Amino acid sequence: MFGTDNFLTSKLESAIGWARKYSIFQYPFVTACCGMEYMATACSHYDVDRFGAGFPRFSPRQADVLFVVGTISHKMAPVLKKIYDQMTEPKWVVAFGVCTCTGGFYDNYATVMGIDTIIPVDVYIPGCPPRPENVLDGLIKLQDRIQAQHDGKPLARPDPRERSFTV
Amino acid sequence: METQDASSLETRDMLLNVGPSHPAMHGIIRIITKLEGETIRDIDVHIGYLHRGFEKMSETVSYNGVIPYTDRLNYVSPLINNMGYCMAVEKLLGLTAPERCQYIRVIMSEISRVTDHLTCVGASAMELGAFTVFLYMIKAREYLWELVEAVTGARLTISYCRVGGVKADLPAGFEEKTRKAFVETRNVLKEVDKLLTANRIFVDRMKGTGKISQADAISYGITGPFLRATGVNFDVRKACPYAVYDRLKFEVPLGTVGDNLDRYYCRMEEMEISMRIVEQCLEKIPGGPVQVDPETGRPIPAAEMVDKGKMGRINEIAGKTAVTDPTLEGASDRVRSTIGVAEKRVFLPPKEDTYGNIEGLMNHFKLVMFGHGIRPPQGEVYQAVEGANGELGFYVVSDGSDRAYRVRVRPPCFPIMSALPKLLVGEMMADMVPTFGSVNMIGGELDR
Amino acid sequence: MNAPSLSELLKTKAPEAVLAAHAWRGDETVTVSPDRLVEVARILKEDPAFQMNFLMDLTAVDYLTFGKTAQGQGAHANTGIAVRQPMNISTEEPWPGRASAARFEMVYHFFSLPLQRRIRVKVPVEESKAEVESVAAMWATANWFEREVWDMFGIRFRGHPDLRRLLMYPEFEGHPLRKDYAVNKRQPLIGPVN
Amino acid sequence: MNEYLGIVITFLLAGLIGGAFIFLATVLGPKKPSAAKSETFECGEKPFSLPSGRFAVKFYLVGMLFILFDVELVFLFPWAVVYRKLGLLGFYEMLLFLGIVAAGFIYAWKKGALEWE
Repeated sequence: MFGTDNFLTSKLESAIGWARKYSIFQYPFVTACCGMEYMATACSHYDVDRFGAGFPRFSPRQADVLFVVGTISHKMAPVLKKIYDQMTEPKWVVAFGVCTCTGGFYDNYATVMGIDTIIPVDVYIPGCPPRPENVLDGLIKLQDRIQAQHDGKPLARPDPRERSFTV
Repeated sequence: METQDASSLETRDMLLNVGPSHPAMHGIIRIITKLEGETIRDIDVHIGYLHRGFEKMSETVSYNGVIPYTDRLNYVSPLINNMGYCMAVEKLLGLTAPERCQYIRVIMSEISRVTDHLTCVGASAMELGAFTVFLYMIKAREYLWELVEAVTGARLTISYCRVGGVKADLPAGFEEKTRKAFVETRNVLKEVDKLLTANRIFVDRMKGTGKISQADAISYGITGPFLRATGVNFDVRKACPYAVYDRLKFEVPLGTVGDNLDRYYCRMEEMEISMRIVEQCLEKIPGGPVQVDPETGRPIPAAEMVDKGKMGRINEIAGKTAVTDPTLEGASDRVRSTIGVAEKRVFLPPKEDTYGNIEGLMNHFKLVMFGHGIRPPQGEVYQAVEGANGELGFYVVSDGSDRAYRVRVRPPCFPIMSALPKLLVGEMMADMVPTFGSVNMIGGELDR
Repeated sequence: MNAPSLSELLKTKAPEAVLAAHAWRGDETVTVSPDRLVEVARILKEDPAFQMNFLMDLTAVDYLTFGKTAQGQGAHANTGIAVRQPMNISTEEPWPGRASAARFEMVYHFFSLPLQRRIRVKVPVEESKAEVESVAAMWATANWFEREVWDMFGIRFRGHPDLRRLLMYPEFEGHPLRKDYAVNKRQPLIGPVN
Repeated sequence: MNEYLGIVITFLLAGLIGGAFIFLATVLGPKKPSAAKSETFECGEKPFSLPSGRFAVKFYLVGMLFILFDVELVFLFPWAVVYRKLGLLGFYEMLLFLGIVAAGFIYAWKKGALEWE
């Protein structure tokens, strides 16, 4: 923003990182069973609001993080891609549940085998469905990524691996 | 001065997409509405956004391998799907589960029914703005999920039933845990009842919207709380009793008008009745809620010993013998015959035999290895159970091999969704939200 | 139950329409020839002896590889070695078998609320002429069930209000639940074909 | 003069904080416009038609009624602030004003302007 990274900008940059890290506005793209575990994590028992991510925004314009929760089928893939494109920068994607990470045990004609084949993903949360503790751990990893990104050493975003399936 | 009628002004209908990614549409339903001002003139419902090919996948795995897939059909009350599928295959095999196992299945499916209604009423109340009710309901659901986790090991995708029985017996102290959880749940239900039932905004939004007549409901094949809200007395547990439901005394709440408010009353009432059913079962279950091992100096299980050692409490474990309990907790030889059918070609042997002698090992091998497993006779069977949204039917066709030839699920919320045009056309746009909330559409069950 | 079995009753009511009837495992089943389906459905709906006011389920089964699957003869462990079959759990009264050799069979499950009785009607459908009369006029629930069977099996329904795909997306070719459709033959809209 | 100081300070502060947010957002937020991003968001699907054409007159009616009673409310605030000093006269004047507005409200109610159909 203000030219080379001298003391002032780097301090400002990490302050912005800190601000963004603790005020995550999530877009819950909920489709399947992981939604139940998402509800449990968002509600009072495991309370994702302690990490500043308690405020779901159902419009991609106002959301920072796209929580893809539940199986994405081929009929749903264009919708997911369009919503990801319509999100305003800075944006991150969390793959919630094994169906979004690799397609889970629905290896058939109807399921997208992992959403990283269509959109870049920042944090993968395995589990079918993941326990709320896993989700909170994934959220903390995302916050570390956000902070690292603003501290001048961005972690490499895992690009979708070329996965060839033997039919 | 005769005021000009508003409709004569030429206003073109607006096509609006209440699309797949929408908070009130539970994420996977696309309704294209033709709107004239605020009134819905016509709707076109698109489903299939969560079609994951359950029926195709169940033809590629063994009979017991289908059970994890059935958890994810109606993932809000997973145990009812497990029970439905396992009873269908048992009917195909001509076996009936032992007494105690049927009681355990009834207890767990009634607990699942309460969690389903909690989620449904909580979510539809949240969509009407009552976010507190949603938090209370999910808190109550957490108590019940802790109970389910104590019995089955998982909160949501439990895979607790097996063809011929259940995985393991009820844990020690299950009855006290259940009583405590039900006290909490009843408190929450009382609070929510105080919050919602006489709440002017909630009642105004729910009364008179999403109405359906008895004839339409029957013609659309609607069953469950949706049908009972219109006053038709049909509950699979009463009409075609299965498991031990004929020995239990419970009544079935009926509505009168068949609008959203009646469905809300029916669901709140059914939660209370399901809890009473569980309490009845806990008294009637043969062999007591659970055979608690006499607490007389039982050797310390290995896991506890390791923890104590790490915490440095050496004196407690010095000189004690650690025992590695080979049995899956609750599946030891003593209870095996009560929770599973005594057919060795169908139900796994107790772990003592599997680890202990060669016959048990071969029996275990023959049931789990690829290419082996259960081989029922050729035939076809339809078994209906009362799911949370209505009649959940499993139609299993077997061609004598070790894989199901065809497993068809009769999804209870599917006919309700096909009746959506009947519920929504002519109503206001804002009424779509409470109506869709009380339809309790579950994606996994609708699109399979 | 000593009540007259519905399948025998139906045989007397429409003798030439019913090809076979049995009550294996307590499920009363009747196999009806395709061209007489609507007539039998009308009898089931209006006749006071049946009063089947609920069409609970409507689906189809593809009998292409019935009994001919690899596991049917000698099971093959995934190592390809033929393995001795596990003991078959044969029962005293075996399944009476299928009434026709057609590839598809439509399966209708009816339920009568007044009589609290169930009946299953099976209709054989040839692969060459995969078309059946629609019952959507009599039971409104058939509308979506038939659209799903068309989507999954490719059986058309004459007289159906709007026969479109229900679960799959319009660009999808083929009918996935047929036995000759491979499990993971993907046709993605976007993204690689992995 | 100084009794207006308070109002000036509040306006100043409000403008400052509001302006700061807008300024920081424009400066710090990355700008990456793209075709897909500028499309209208309709739950992930291509929108059919932007809401052109004429709207039903009911919307206009409800809009007018809202403005009517909202503006009436604005008059109540200053009155409430100085209510003590005005004494009984001020109270009856406001009662008269409210009576007139209430008459308008009852007329609208009876004419069915509040019913939606």
